[in-house]
This record gives sequence, structure tokens and C-alpha cells, in this order.
Amino acid sequence: MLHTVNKSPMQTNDLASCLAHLGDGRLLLIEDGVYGAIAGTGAAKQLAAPASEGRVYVLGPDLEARGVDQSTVADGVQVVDYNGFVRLVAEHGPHQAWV
Amino acid sequence: MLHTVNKSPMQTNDLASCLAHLGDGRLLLIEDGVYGAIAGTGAAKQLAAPASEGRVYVLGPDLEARGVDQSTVADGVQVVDYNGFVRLVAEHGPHQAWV
Amino acid sequence: MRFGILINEGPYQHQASDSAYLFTKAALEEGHEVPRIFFYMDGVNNATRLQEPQQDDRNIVRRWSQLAETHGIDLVVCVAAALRRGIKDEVLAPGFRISGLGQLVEIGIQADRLVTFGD
Amino acid sequence: MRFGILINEGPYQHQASDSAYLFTKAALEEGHEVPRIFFYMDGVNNATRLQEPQQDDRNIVRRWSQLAETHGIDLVVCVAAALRRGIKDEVLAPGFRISGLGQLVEIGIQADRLVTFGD
Amino acid sequence: MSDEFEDDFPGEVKRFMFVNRKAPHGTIYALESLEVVLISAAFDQDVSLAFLDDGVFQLRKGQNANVLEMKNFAPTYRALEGYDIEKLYVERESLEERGMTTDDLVVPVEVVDRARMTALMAEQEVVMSF
Amino acid sequence: MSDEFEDDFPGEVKRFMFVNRKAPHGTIYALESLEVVLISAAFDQDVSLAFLDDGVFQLRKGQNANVLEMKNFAPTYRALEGYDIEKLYVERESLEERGMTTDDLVVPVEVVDRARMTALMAEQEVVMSF
Repeated sequence: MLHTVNKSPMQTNDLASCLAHLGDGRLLLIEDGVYGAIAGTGAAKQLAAPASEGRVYVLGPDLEARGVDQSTVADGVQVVDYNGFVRLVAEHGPHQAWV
Repeated sequence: MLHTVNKSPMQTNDLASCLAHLGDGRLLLIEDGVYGAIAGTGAAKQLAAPASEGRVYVLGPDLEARGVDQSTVADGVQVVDYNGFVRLVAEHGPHQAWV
Repeated sequence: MRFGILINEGPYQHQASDSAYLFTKAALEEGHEVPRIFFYMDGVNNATRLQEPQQDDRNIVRRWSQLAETHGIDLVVCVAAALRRGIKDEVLAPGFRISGLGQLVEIGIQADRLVTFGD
Repeated sequence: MRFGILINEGPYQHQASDSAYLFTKAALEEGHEVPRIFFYMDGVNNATRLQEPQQDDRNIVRRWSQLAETHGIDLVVCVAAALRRGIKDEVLAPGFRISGLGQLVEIGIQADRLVTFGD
Repeated sequence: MSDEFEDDFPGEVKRFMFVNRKAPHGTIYALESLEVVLISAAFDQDVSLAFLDDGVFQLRKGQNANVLEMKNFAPTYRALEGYDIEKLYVERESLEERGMTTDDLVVPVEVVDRARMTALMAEQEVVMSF
Repeated sequence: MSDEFEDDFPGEVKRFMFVNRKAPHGTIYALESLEVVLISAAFDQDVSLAFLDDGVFQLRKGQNANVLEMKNFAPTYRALEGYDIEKLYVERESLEERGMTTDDLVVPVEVVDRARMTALMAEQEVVMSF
């Protein structure tokens, strides 16, 4: 299962709920969800465990649009582009959007 | 100042942020925000202080639409109808929507 | 008192339009004036006369038109937001007009209270 | 693989339509098929040919029409959601058609992946 | 659409899950989820409904949206059984956080804990989130 | 509109506050807030901008929304001074929670703590929240 979260973890509980139901699935942060990938924030701590297992991704174009430099992304979180998003859905789908 | 919150406190941080900026203003819970008025929930505890001072209100029609009986509303929270909403804005405005 | 109303979301998707309508009706009942309602962002989608909700549902657009006619309310749709979303004079419901954001700032100045409904 | 796409929000207000567009383009680039995109709820507002965004902004509706024409994508707008919001055949942009929710369930069955963009 | 696209449809049954996480009435998501569920029944799919987070409020007894001039769709959940849709899963933790029990719900459901809900989600082939 | 409604307009100056609490780009709220701010300048009102919660992300340096084919409006905040809009208040607690400092912002602002932000809000006559 590939889960996506598109909201900021400071504004909604979507990331927290997704992580509580992630199981052995993969998580991709998109849209305003990418703020959850910034190292040192509360959100980054929440996703540290699956990130250390290589199961957390963040959408690069959404980071760049928001001025979040890739160098500030938390350890283990992998940056992908839209083609990478497509490959994640293909390899790890079905897709569940935590909208 | 009359503040309104229209989101569930379990889903977003809007109620928490509003309460942190309430000062001596009034708070009216509307739409999905009315779930914050149910006694015994974490949200009800957050608003207990201003509620005890008679500064917290909840919109009755939004409670009824959602099947939340008025008897379950937390102590000190006053139920108003739309006419009451209007009177609150008139008496305690300006209005700030925590959308 | 004079109330200005700002609506930032479209009909049906969010409760904002419904809340704004019920608030406006109550304000008029309470003896207040509502000289203008401003529709901004997705709020402009409240203004299309092409809408045709199911029989057992409320007709949000028609409610606005009727309220405006009865009470002389100026229903103003933001031109830039409307163009972007395909709301043009040719699909405008009765009582609505398209104008600039200045109409929002103006009602903010002229009204005693500006009340916002959004998401 | 075959991807179905579901879009639940209108253009400009939320990023959902933009994300869905960029995802769809990338899926096609990667050699996948995208037989159908289903527009539900406020998503139906992606389908109006009356839209006229500012010169320096993207034209979300036209992007859909062009993508559909180039790649033979079936752009389906939910009829009940569309009627409620005033999206009718008379304002439909090229490439879009109005049909029932069965078209969503059908693409859910037929596609290898259904990808959802909403708010 | 190609013929091939049309031909491989009949008879295929997939595991569909509708994930409901939003409160009703504040947005149209809850109502529109139910609409797709009803249609999916006509396609004879293997349908589950999951209610978690604020989605559990959708099933709350005593709702009366007519007071807002809106549709009161909560009774429709009771009609799902007639369409052979019987897998309604409600997350225990979500209920408890909201001070609710199954007595507060309009329809019989299976209450599952978070771990079981996670496992149920992972078993699906098509997930629609509302 | 009555004549009376038109006549009492000229010269009136009110304290307007634009409260920005949402991240940019995920929704259009941030962009549209800025549009109203610019118009309000033409009406010579006493305009303040408040940035708190995720609204502080609107001022983040290095944004490039063009990569999403969207408008890159962050540089416009730097143009506000030219319209005599100089009261930009950013909440300290909101910045800190997001690991940000004023060095991360595109424009000079006044950083205020939550108590001061609360007091500033309470002084306003018209509040528009985006």
C-alpha cells in the first residue's frame, strides 16, 4: 500500500493518523504534507521509524515550490519527483490518500 | 472580538490556536467545530476556563444536525441559534473566523 | 447595524454557503441591514444559474437570488476569481453582479461588522 | 499498467487538480496507460470551457483537454455532482463528458491502480 | 476506449474499501462516499466501509440535518444491508477518543482495534478515501 | 444601495487585519489574501498582516512555485512596503515550532509573541482570515 498525506502535520491530524495505520506500507508526503519532512520538527520524529526503514518519501517539486531545501529533509526520507511518485504507486500500490 | 471555529478539534489545530489567542474575547463553535463542545473530550477541557467565564457558545442547529444532544454539552458552554449568532457578532464583534 | 458578508467557498462542498445563508436570514430577522454579500475564491461558484440540484435538496443559488430580491442585497462576485473558474455574465443567476475586490474592502469599511464564512 | 485517476476538488482553490495533472503526465511518460480520469464533487468544476485565468497563470481546464486529446483519455464528470454545481453540456470543455458514478466504480475495477487527489 | 478495455470487465470482483475519516455535514465528503458505496453494490464488488477518526461521527444516532435545510442521509447507512453491504468496520480508538460507544451508532457495525483496521486496509485492492 | 450608504464612505479609515494561517500553494488562500491586501492599500486603510501557525510558511525564502506551473507570489511580499503596508507581524511561537527564524523570511517583519499577537488582533475593526 502506498499512502499519501497532503496536509501540514501542524495543521491537521492526517499525518499522525496515517502513521498509526501505516503498517508495513509506504508513505509519500505531497503538497502541504511535505512540511512533515523537515528535520528537527515534531512530525519528522513521528516518522523516523519508517523513514529509517526506507519507507518514507517526499515529493521534490512540492518541497521546491515551498522553499524547503532538500538538505533540510530528515534522515532516511527519500526525495522523489512525479515520475518517482508514479513508480511508487506502481510498485507499492494500491494508493490510499489521507485527505 | 467574536471568534468562530468551524472545524473539529480532533481533525485540525484551529480550536487550539483560537483558544491560545482568545484573550478576553468570545468563542462560538459552528459547523464541525461543535464537536469541541461535547463534555468529557479533550477539547472540552481546553475550553473549560473561558467557558466557566461564560465566554464560549455553540450553535444549536449545528449540534442538532450532527446528533449531539444539548444535554451532552460541556459545563458553561451556552447554546445559541442563528439569531443568537447574530447578536453575538453585534455585541462582541468584530468577527474573526478561524478557518 | 449593517453587516457585510464574505463567502470564500462554493456551494454544496463545504457548509460555508449554508451557514452564511442562515446567518444572513437571521440578521435580517433581527432587524439588521445586509447591504452586500461578497463572493470570493470558490465562493464565486454560488453565482451560476445553471445549477440544478436534486429535487429533495436545497437550491443554494436560488436561495441567494430570492434573498437578494426580497431584501435588496447586493450580491457581488469577485471578477478575477470568477474568470478563473468560468463564472461569467452569461451564466450569472438573478441578483448577482461581477465586480472587483474593491467592493469587498468597501463593505469592510462601510459595514459595522464583516462576517466571514470559509473553510 | 493502467491508472485510473479520481479528482475530488475544483481547480485553483486546492492543489489537487495540479497534482493530478502532473501525476498523469508523469504516468504517461513512464509508459503507463491512463484510460480514464473521473471528476467528482467539486472536481466537476475542472470541466468548464468558460474559464479564463490570468495570462501569467496556468490554464487548468485547457491542460486537461489537451492531455485528453493527445493521449486519448476519457474525462468523465459525475452527473449528479455536475448538475448541483451548474456544469452542463453547454459549458463543457473539449474532451469532457458527463456520466454516472458507475464510471468511477468501473475504472476502479478495470485499472491496476486508482489514484485519488482531494482535500 | 479500446475493445480490450471494455471486454475484461464482466465478472471481475475486487476488494473495494471506502475510508471515511471526515465528520458529516461540514463538507459533502461523507454524503458522496455513501453515493459511491451504493453504486459499487450494483457492480457486485467486495465492498468494505471503514470509519475512523472523525468519520465515526457519520454513524452517530439522532442526526437531523434538515434543521440546516440539508439532506439527512444518516438513515441510509441502515439500508446498506439490503444491498448486501455488510462489512462496516469502526475503529475502537476513534470511538473512544470521541466518548462514543456502539450504542451511539445508527447501524450495527464491527468494532475493530487500530491494528486490525491497519490489516484490513492492507488487504484492499481499491481504496477510496473520503 | 441608498445614497446614505454611498455617502459615508470617503475618508473613513479602519484598522484592517489580514490573518494568514495557511501554508502557501496547497490552497489558494495565501495568494488571495495578498490580493485583498494590495487592494486595501488603494483605499488608504490602516492595514496589518498577521502571520501565525502555518501562515509563516508564506514568507519562507526560496519558494519557486513555477516548478508546479503555479504562480510564484512570495516576492510580492517585498513589494508591500511600496504601497505603505509596513505592519507585518509574525508570531514567534509559530516560527519556532517550524524550526524557522527571521533569516528564513523573504521580507523584514516584526516578530511578536503570542500575547502581543492576541492584543493586536483585539485592536482591529475588520478582520479577514485566510
